[in-house]
Amino acid sequence: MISALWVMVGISLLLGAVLGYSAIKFKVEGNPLVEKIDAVLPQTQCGQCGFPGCKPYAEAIAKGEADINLCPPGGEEGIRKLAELLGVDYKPFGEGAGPRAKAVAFIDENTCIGCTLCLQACPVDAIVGAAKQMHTIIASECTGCELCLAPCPVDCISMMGLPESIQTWKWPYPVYTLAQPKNPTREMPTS
Amino acid sequence: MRRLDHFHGGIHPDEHKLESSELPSRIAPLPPQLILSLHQHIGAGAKVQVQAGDHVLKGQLLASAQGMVSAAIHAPTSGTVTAVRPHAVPHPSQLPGLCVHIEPDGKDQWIEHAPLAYRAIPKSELLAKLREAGIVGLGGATFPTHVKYSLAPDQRIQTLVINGAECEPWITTDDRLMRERAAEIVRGIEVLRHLAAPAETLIGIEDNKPQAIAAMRAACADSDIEVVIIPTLYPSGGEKQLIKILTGKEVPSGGRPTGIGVACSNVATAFAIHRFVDYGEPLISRQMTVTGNVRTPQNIEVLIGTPLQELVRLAEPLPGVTGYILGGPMMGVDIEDLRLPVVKGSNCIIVKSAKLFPPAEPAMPCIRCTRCAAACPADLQPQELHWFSKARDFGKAQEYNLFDCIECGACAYVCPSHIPLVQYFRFAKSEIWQRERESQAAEVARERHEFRLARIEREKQEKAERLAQKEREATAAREAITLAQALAAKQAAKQAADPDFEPDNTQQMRINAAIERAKAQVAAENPKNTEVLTPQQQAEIAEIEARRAKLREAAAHPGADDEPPKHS
Amino acid sequence: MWSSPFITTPSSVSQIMLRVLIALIPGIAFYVWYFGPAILVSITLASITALATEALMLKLRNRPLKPFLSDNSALITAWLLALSIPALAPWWLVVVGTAFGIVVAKHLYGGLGNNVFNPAMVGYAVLIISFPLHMTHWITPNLLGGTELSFAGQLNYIFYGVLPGGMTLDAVTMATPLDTLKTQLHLGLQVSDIRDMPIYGRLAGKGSEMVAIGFAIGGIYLVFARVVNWLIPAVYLGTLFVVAGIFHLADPVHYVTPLFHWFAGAAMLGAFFIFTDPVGGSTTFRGRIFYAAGAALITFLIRTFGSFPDGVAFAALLMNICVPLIDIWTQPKVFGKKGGGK
Amino acid sequence: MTEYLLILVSTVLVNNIVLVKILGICPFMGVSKKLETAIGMGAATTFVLTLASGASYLIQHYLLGPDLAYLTTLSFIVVIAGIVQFTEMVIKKTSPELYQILGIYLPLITTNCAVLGIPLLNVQAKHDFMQSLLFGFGGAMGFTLVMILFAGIRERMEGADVPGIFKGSAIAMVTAGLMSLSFMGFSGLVK
Repeated sequence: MISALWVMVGISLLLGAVLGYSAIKFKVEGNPLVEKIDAVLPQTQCGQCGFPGCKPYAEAIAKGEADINLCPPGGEEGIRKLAELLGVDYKPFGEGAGPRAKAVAFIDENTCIGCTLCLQACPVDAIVGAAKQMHTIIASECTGCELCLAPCPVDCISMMGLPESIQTWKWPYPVYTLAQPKNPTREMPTS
Repeated sequence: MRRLDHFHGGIHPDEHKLESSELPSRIAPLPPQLILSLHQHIGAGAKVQVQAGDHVLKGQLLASAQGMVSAAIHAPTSGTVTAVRPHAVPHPSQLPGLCVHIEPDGKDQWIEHAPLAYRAIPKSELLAKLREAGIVGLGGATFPTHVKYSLAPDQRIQTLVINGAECEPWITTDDRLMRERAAEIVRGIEVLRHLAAPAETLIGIEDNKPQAIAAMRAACADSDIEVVIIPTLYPSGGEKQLIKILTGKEVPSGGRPTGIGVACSNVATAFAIHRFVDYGEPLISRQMTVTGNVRTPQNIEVLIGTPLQELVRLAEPLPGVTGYILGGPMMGVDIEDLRLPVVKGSNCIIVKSAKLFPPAEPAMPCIRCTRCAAACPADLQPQELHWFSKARDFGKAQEYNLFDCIECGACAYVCPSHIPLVQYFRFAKSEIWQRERESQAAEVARERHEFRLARIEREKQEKAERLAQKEREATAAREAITLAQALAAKQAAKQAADPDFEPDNTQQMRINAAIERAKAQVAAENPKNTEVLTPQQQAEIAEIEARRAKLREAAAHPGADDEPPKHS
Repeated sequence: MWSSPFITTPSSVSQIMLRVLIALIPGIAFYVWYFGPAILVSITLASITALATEALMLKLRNRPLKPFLSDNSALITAWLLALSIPALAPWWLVVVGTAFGIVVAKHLYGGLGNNVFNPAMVGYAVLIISFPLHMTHWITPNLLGGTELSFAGQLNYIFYGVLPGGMTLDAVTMATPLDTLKTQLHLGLQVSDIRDMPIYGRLAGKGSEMVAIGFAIGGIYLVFARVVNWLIPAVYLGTLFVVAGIFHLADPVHYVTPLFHWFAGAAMLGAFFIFTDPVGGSTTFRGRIFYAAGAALITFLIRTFGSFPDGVAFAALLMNICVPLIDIWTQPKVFGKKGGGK
Repeated sequence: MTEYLLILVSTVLVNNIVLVKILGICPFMGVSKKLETAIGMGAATTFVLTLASGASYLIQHYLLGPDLAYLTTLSFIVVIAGIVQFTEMVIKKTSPELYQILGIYLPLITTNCAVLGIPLLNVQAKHDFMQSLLFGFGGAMGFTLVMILFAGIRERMEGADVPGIFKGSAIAMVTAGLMSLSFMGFSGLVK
């Protein structure tokens, strides 16, 4: 009985010493994963995920505090990329949380009173203007986060879809008549 | 006899060249309208230099090159610019692009032009002239010629390859051009030889064009240009493939031929250069094959900007037309609208019929038979690329060298499952490009967001500092006031002592000064967030400001314009 | 939106598969000639089962029936399976094997072109592991002059499991030449003694060697018609020859000649019809060399040292497992990335 | 020498720990979605298993002996847990992505039945030190081999038109079954 105790204590002590030493030797500083996650996120800084910006969301994901399906602007592709990066299963968007078509904000120049509230809301400084002057949105910098819509006291900001142009046109996915189900409702893809 | 190399794969589709190659080419009559796309070549679009209502002469500059990879566009005939507005252009999407619309006046009056003594001017100047003359590669890719021949100081061209292979079925423009204009082509080649100074010049022609070979041989008889006969095999006319056949060198993936000491131009390009240096004519016309389901398939010299319907009408379409292909059957674009204009890169229009071009059979799943891999001239594995593109696994597709695909169509041609492989690859490529754009935008957004956070932080600090400053000032002021009061008490004592003393209105002056300061501040109020704008954006903003100023004015003088201002 | 190219070759999947079926006919003809028409019954049974399960699965998966039923791929599975199992196997064995192959190995993976494993070989492996006894009912070739089972008798046995009065199963069936070889070697006999037994012919087993020649004829047609790639049969047979040859030269008492390996069992069928199945096979040049050489090695190992009489089916399945990795690691260099060109 | 070779062939192919002995299914199913992960997992398990086989032999032979045989399982678990902890620290330091991707499966090597199973089998088979090491190493190589092969298949199946209800784990289980079926072909190679 005593020898059994000694054996177990001995093993524990030895392992404890080894682990203790390696804990010091292989100490890891910071979490390099956050940068990688942040690089996948679309940087709209819209806060639709419930975090104040893309970086905080990335930090939350890295810590395992947030799900990967909370970013509508990233689209399903974004979830897929996150799933791949983190080695977890793809997860569809929750009810009504899907992505919307890409759009940019547009300020109705007639209605704008120049209150600067939208300037303060814009996370990427894509609105130009000054107090008492009408504001303009730099369309090429606008991420379509819609954060400027709510603060506007006169509702002069609207979202405008981007028209397709020769530069942004994409070849469509080929129609693959035979391999597709005849009646797609019967077989719903699960992922 | 030169030892020829070969590339991997290749196919032998039915040639269908005899239909159009036997008639002499003719010149198309002046069309009632010309539509010139501003985006005719690879690289940045041209910058329009005319307005609606302008009268232009034949050869007059319509749009100038902007940026490095770009070329100018000229009026193909004299007439009036009726509009500068979007019109459907020959692009797979057939979406509208900005076009200059010209109504010919029928006089076909040339602008002043003169031959160019190109040997007398520096090469850089000659290149600039080619750029101004809008000379681009006419083989299909429309790469601006001046860019191709702008060599780095350490670059030496060993071989100049002139492409007369014309491997796509149905097309015979180069064949016809070589038969009819061999001497002129050689004159153009001489200009290219002057630019590239190659050790050898080779003209590669497929062996299914014996008359063209004979004509070119005769024209090159007293020069050291060599006409090389290559076996007929699609896609021998691909730039990289032809270079491999003739020189045995492989253009590195993602690189240009000049990197391995080879320059390559099409015979039609050489002809266009000849027209420019010997007559001073910019690139305003080209040869096109009209063939397929028409009574007289033939080659036509046509002005750039001619609507395609004019061409098809000249060849008299037969009944049973099911559509049109702009370009060859292997790499062309399926179009329905014949109002599309001819661009510099157009080489052929094929009228389809159900017999000549039966509709695509439904695609079966890929059985990995690798007939596509055996046919691929780029040594790719199309079955893998298809597998990944189909599953939208674009990262994998890129890993398997999707971007080395030249979209020649050989894989889809041989596929027993009739899978539209090329479309899968184009789909995957455009998705990847879009992702690239999005990630670039995200990068910019991240930077701007971080800049904003830094700015807010800085402003907060500044505000804190200002507060501290004010606090200090206030303390100082309080002290000053105490001092002043003491002083005033003293003065009062003095005044009491001396009745002639006049008190200064320091208080009043201070108030005035403060008002002045505030006014200055208001006047100097500038728009925020303008630190990182490009000049273009600033110009846009200025435009909007101008519009607003106008609006304000209109608002200030109601009644001047009853209509409320409209916004797009 | 219709993308270029706008012209294609007239070949089709169905036509390719049809040629494979045609190429199997010489082998089947020899089979019927030497072993009687029972094999035609199993082929028919297997074909009906294959088409029926294929149709059922397509229906369940909500896919169009006509193009997939007419692509002939299910028939190839059926024929290969029927040819791999004894002709006198009870009817339900054929049905179970074919159905398992089509349902599990083919349609659960997404049907034509998506399967990882060769469906016919999966069917075979399931049968030989689950019903080893029934998989030994190989008909004795009529060359041996023993009692011959009439066609009616064969049918009766296949469907009802009864033999004509006075006949025992042992009288009309026998172990395969490969199986006999293994058993006799185990009993301590020498190769030369075993080869003198009446069931062996000039190359391998009497009758069965002719069937193998029939498959080889069909296979050579496939190679010349460019339906299958020449590399896989060549490397497979070559490796098998070399490996068997080395062992035979080193110890002719215990190891048979390489020609015996070629013409015994399913080696020829495998070389031209099973390993050349494009869906589960490697697609790169170097990959095909590894694939075929690996298959030959496994065939030889299992035949010589393993506990199953033939190794072709397991070699096919094991190499199917390796194919994705082989393909990943043998991707050819693309144009312009070959390091300076040739 | 032949004996050692036979042990290797036997453990890698004939008595493959995953496909024939059906041990270690949890990481086999869990981390075989991507080839790189599978290789990482295989390497980590190989490391742990070889060390554990050696260490457990030493413990069994020199520390426990026949008197304390009842401590075998207990002490093995402790040793394995220690080695896994150590491996985890090393991987976290050297490859954060692999650490993230392996996720829960890395500490779970502790409870990987293969890792405990092989030392116990070693004891059962009365292997000497060299044999134990080889048995552990061979078993781990067999594990790694089928992990990698399986990952290759699963990567390819990503693009397959698998029926909806069979997507994901279901078809992976079917594949594992068919792989096991194929590996039965090796039976009898080594007696």
